[in-house]
Amino acid sequence: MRGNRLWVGMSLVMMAGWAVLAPPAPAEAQEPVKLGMILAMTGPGAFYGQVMSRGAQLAVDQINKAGGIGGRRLQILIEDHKSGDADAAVTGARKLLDVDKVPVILTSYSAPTLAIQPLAVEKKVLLLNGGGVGSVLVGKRNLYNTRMLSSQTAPFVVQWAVSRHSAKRVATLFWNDAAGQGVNGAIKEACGKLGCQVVAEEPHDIGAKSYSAQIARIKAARPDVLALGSFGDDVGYILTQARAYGITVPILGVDWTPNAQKIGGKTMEGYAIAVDRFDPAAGDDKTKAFVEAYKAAHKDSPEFYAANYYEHVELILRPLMKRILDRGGDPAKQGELLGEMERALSARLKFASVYGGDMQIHPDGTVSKPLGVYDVKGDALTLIGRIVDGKIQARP
Amino acid sequence: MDFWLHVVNMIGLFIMLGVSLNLLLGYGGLVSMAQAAFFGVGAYAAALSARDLGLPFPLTLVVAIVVTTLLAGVVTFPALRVRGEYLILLTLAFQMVIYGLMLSWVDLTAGRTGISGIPRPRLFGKTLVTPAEFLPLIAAGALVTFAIAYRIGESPLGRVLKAMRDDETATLAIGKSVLRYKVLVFCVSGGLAGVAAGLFAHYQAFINPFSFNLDRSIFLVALVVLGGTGNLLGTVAGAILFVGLPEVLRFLQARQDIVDAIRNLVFGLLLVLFMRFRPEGLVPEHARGRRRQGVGQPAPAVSVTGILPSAGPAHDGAGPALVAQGLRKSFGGIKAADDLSLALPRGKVTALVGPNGAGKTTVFNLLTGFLAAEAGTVSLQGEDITRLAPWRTVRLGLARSFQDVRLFERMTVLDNVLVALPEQPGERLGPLFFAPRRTAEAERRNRDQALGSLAFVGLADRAGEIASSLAFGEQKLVALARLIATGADVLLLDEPASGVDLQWVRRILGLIRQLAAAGKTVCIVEHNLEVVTAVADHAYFMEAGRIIAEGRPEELMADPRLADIYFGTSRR
Amino acid sequence: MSLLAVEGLATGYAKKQIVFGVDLRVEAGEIVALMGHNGAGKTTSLKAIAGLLPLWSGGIIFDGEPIGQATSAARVRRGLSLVPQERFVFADLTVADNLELGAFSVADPTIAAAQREKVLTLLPVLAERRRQLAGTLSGGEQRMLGLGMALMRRPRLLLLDEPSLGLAPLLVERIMETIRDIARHDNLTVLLVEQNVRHALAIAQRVYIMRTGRLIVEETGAAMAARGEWWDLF
Amino acid sequence: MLALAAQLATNGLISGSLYALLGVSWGLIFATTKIFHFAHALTLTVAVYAAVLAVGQWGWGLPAGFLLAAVVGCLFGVATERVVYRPLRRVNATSLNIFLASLGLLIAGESAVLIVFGPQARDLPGFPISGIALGPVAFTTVEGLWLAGSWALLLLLIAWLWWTRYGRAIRAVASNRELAQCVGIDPERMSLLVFGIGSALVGLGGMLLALRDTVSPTIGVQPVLTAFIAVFLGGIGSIPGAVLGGLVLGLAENMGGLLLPGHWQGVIAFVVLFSVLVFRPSGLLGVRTR
Repeated sequence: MRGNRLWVGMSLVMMAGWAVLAPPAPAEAQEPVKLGMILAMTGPGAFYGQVMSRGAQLAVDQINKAGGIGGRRLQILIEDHKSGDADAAVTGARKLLDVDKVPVILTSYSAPTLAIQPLAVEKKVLLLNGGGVGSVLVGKRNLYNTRMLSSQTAPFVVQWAVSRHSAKRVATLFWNDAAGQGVNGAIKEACGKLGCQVVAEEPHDIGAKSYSAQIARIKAARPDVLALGSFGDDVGYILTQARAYGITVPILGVDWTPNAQKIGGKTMEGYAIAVDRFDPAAGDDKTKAFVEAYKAAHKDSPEFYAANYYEHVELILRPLMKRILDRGGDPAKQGELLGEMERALSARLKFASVYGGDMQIHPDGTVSKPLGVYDVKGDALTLIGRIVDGKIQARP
Repeated sequence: MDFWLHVVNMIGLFIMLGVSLNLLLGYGGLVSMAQAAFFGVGAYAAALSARDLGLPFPLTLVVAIVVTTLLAGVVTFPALRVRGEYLILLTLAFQMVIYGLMLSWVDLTAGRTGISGIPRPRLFGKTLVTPAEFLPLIAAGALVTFAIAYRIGESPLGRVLKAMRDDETATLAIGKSVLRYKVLVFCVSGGLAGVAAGLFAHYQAFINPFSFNLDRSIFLVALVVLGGTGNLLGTVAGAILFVGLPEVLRFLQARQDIVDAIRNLVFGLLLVLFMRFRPEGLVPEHARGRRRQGVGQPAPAVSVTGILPSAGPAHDGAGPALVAQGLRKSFGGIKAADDLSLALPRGKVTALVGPNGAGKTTVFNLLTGFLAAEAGTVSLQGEDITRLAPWRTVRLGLARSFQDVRLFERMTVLDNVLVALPEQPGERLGPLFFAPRRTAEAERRNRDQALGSLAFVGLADRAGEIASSLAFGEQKLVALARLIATGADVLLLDEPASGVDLQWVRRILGLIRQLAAAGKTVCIVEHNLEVVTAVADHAYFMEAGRIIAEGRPEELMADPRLADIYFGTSRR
Repeated sequence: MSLLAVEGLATGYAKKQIVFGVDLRVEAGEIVALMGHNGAGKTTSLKAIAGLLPLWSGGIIFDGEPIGQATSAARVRRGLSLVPQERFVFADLTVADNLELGAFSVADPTIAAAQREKVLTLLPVLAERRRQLAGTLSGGEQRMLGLGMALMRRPRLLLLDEPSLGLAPLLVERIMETIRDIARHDNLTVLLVEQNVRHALAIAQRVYIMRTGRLIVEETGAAMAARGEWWDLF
Repeated sequence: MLALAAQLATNGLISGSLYALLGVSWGLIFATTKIFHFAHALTLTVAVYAAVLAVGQWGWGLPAGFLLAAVVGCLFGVATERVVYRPLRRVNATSLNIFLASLGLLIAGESAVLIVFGPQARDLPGFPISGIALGPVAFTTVEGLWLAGSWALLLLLIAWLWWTRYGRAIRAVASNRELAQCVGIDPERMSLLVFGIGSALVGLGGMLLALRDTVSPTIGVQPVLTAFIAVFLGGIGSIPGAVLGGLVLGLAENMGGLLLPGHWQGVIAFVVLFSVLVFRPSGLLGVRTR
């Protein structure tokens, strides 16, 4: 019984200790503008969280070093959604929105983004997504995607398969989620128009590692091409296993990462994608400046995920905040950034992009960026076709 | 402020989930690794019925509760057959199947993309959106859930659950259908998880399978165990400590990923350390202030007839109370009962004697339905009871004790006896919630009766102690009081005097004689022929599954043939 | 000096005390019977002596050395062997494996081999059934195997817990004879728990009787046999 | 269709063999000590991380990495038994409490790995992956190694268990702990031994897995869940049962591909387990318990 009191007491002491450890927020005259981020900091997608936060942080550091935007400095606050846990995302978002009172949240992944979107609406906060590619992210209030959705790019995969490989029979292998399903749906639709037939549709779990059952079924369906609706590392695993199991037909897709290349190795040769691609080696001056700065900070070439979130801060938020400050508003106030964004879009304002040229964000939350068809040669992508007015123009 | 209210709401939801699991795990002794799965199914049911069928809020909550209750009912059936590690694994498998369905059955659940746009509930003309607006609803939900669980846990029904947890066989032997209570507690637990689920879906307005994975089930089990099983306040403490406190960590100036990992590290280590040093959890089942029941009350006057409840109708006909004919049972090649017949005369003490391994305990098991006979019949007061389940035979007035007492070790002495009383309204959900006064009155009467039974065996002053803390002899007396409390007219006592000292033997024998004098029909299994002589009117002598002699005990002792069997044939 | 001397032995299961201070001794070459009715604490005492249950208090001296705190394995190596009352063979292992395991504590394989020869000559039925799973043997054969396993490790003191339990009378006699023969020829000391009083008396030189965890009688087998009637003791 | 069936059967055999290895590694510990050792998953993680570090960062050869994984796994398993389980047994902890402690150890351990090595996935370099075609069926070199490695280890273990003194002693403890004590086997030492062997095996099994998959702090859980299933399918206490259970599981998962899309694999495993527990609670080869 005495022991009981002791334990309860100990717990209370622990609680008190934790409460004390939590530092009070320092009062400052001119507070920095806080930017919220909800990323996959832990779990299987932790790599993405790391890269995304680096991209955004780089932009913030550059801006602060230059004295801020009109004297206002920026600060990034990151919460973790544990690679897709909606509960964690909601709790994190509540903290960002309520305690830190951020005016904007940069999010990633489809599910956590969907989960926090109602909260953003409630608090009049802008949401920018540069990671998730599910078609469910279209047409959500306050939410703007700066990555082309897979369903936008997938039709060009079919175009390429039909025009270049004369494909009649197409097999699909895709993530069993909104993004993958979107690709699969878009491919089926495009096939219907272009006169080919989908002979096998195989969803797979994200991060499945083993695709033997799906590949066996695809092989049995004898396709002319295999189209992937999978992303990230999974692409590398799929290529390795598909080739090992004797699938010799061309394999096309919508995503490629250096990591997938490392995993897939030689089997990646000839893998072709249609994508809004960020190429560190190409583009204009702002691209080069970003790549240089990123390399200096992290000794590594930036991933397109880093580029997307760098772009969020440097090329979208910065001009928006500038406009707010110019008309005497407070960008840190919830609602201001959102309103400015909406005004900008209704004025059909274009934002610059580190992808080269401009990007056009549409009021339904989708984006148009320069698109191209690439394939793997050696261990890098090369441009093999540009997409102009909805048609692929092959490069010699 | 919203953030902290959100944390409070999450604590509220976890209190509901934890309490629902504690009922199952702490009270019923059934380990479920699938509580998150029930939670998830309920949440999807509420979400889909609100979004796609357009049902209004309170109705969606009802849908969630009904669906989880029914699902729990379905899972119970396989779960009834297994115990221990198998139950852990079975529920774990169920958890994985449900989670897999949530991920893979994309047409229904949208897979990991989740379900968004779940309508916010409207209550009293107001749409609930912010955590502050939800707080009263969730607080009410937590309160109601807690109240229901507490009402069940601390009632005669909860007592049966704890009895089942401590010893299923003994629970059957006091006339409680373990099957019924298992189904009941699974369903109630599922239903309470459904309350949390319905509120959660509307509160978050978005759900995806992530919230209902194995990790969450594990977390819930850990939360309940760390808080203290069998004590709902412990679960509340656990939820506050392990759901609420970590949110404070968000304000540490450290990298989020590390903070989360450190929280888990501490949590895991606490689990290991608690299991080693404080397995009963933060708030133990018998915390201070809860153990005093029954102590200090004056023991009612003890008259033998006054304390002897009677379950069935009064039987005053002539003829034996219990008759068994031609019973057969064999294990492998060994015949444990071989065309065995016996009769127990009303109001007398009959003994079953014989050397070790003669099959005496088997006879008890056959009579009471713990074993199914291959042939033969048993009739009680003229009624055929051969194929009845053990708990039914008790209800009809035939009860047995065990050689190794089998008390409900983590319950108090008084509860051990109380739980055995028949026909308690508080053991059923209906009266428990809708006829509280009748339940309370019955409970008061039952308490007096149980204390009476304890006073009869001379242990009224130990009523508040935990059964396992008693000496073996005292435990035997408690078991006897418990047996009397079943109200059965025919009592089968398996070695009532073995393993206790002489003074205890005398006391027990005296009690047995009193029982017979009060009209009970008693049969004892006994090795010690001296004991038999002292207490029994009539004895059957068994060897190798047969009855080879019967008569007055002195006659049997005088028979050199039986002495040879008992002590072995002398070699010439 | 006694081969085994037990003083004030107290033990039990978990928190439940079963044996309350038992003193007994066994001289080298003796057969001693420990009797009493169900629940008296006989089996529990044997388990404590063999090291399967911890000693709550008291001491055990075997061959002049205190072994009360030694592990059961160490006691077996010293020559103290228990054949339990139930489950005395490894039912899902073959007879041959069972015999090998019987000699687990014998490090020298040649000794084990010699001992195996001896046991198989003594209990020829085991030789015929070497490849069979022990669980498929008849009750009597399993008893023989249990005994054979114990002999494999050349014990000096054998603790036998109700070797006649569940056996037909004819088999009981055979088992008892076997025990006596082995004791005589191999100079083996035996502490025997037995229900069958006459059988026990037929081979035991001395007798202890237990009741509720305590010893109530100690006398020679002959004196015991002379009583002629034992109802008051059991 | 026939070619598909042959391919799926081959896949089933391959993954079944690895499942069998994982199942035996856990089943050996469970049968002998009756501890529901959930933290086996942590042993796998720790062993594989050690090897990834050695091969990826210190430039050890792959065979040396395998050896290291076995050694680290073995030591970690033995330490778990000594530091966590034995003290619990000393205070007569219930099997549920031991199970919960095991869970706690797993949670804490995974977090520790996360803190030390970070969340990002690592890979085990150095194994050339290519295809092998045999008539209508094809598999990768990694899978070939799975098949060969799993069976080599399984047969080695079975031979050891059946024909050596200590192997026999372990079977004796699994069969009848008290009698094992009576014949002079020290069950505490055998516990250490099975923890050592089972943990070394799971380290090696984890390495086989890591050849194909990337390595992250949670790598251990899925394979060990699979091991539970294999053991309970086959029947606890039976080593051949665990092998059979693993094979049945692998085949069921893959042959399910004849009827269902491949992503149902994970669900199939648990549906099979659920049904077996419902209809035959003691498993396919299990001894009937009361």
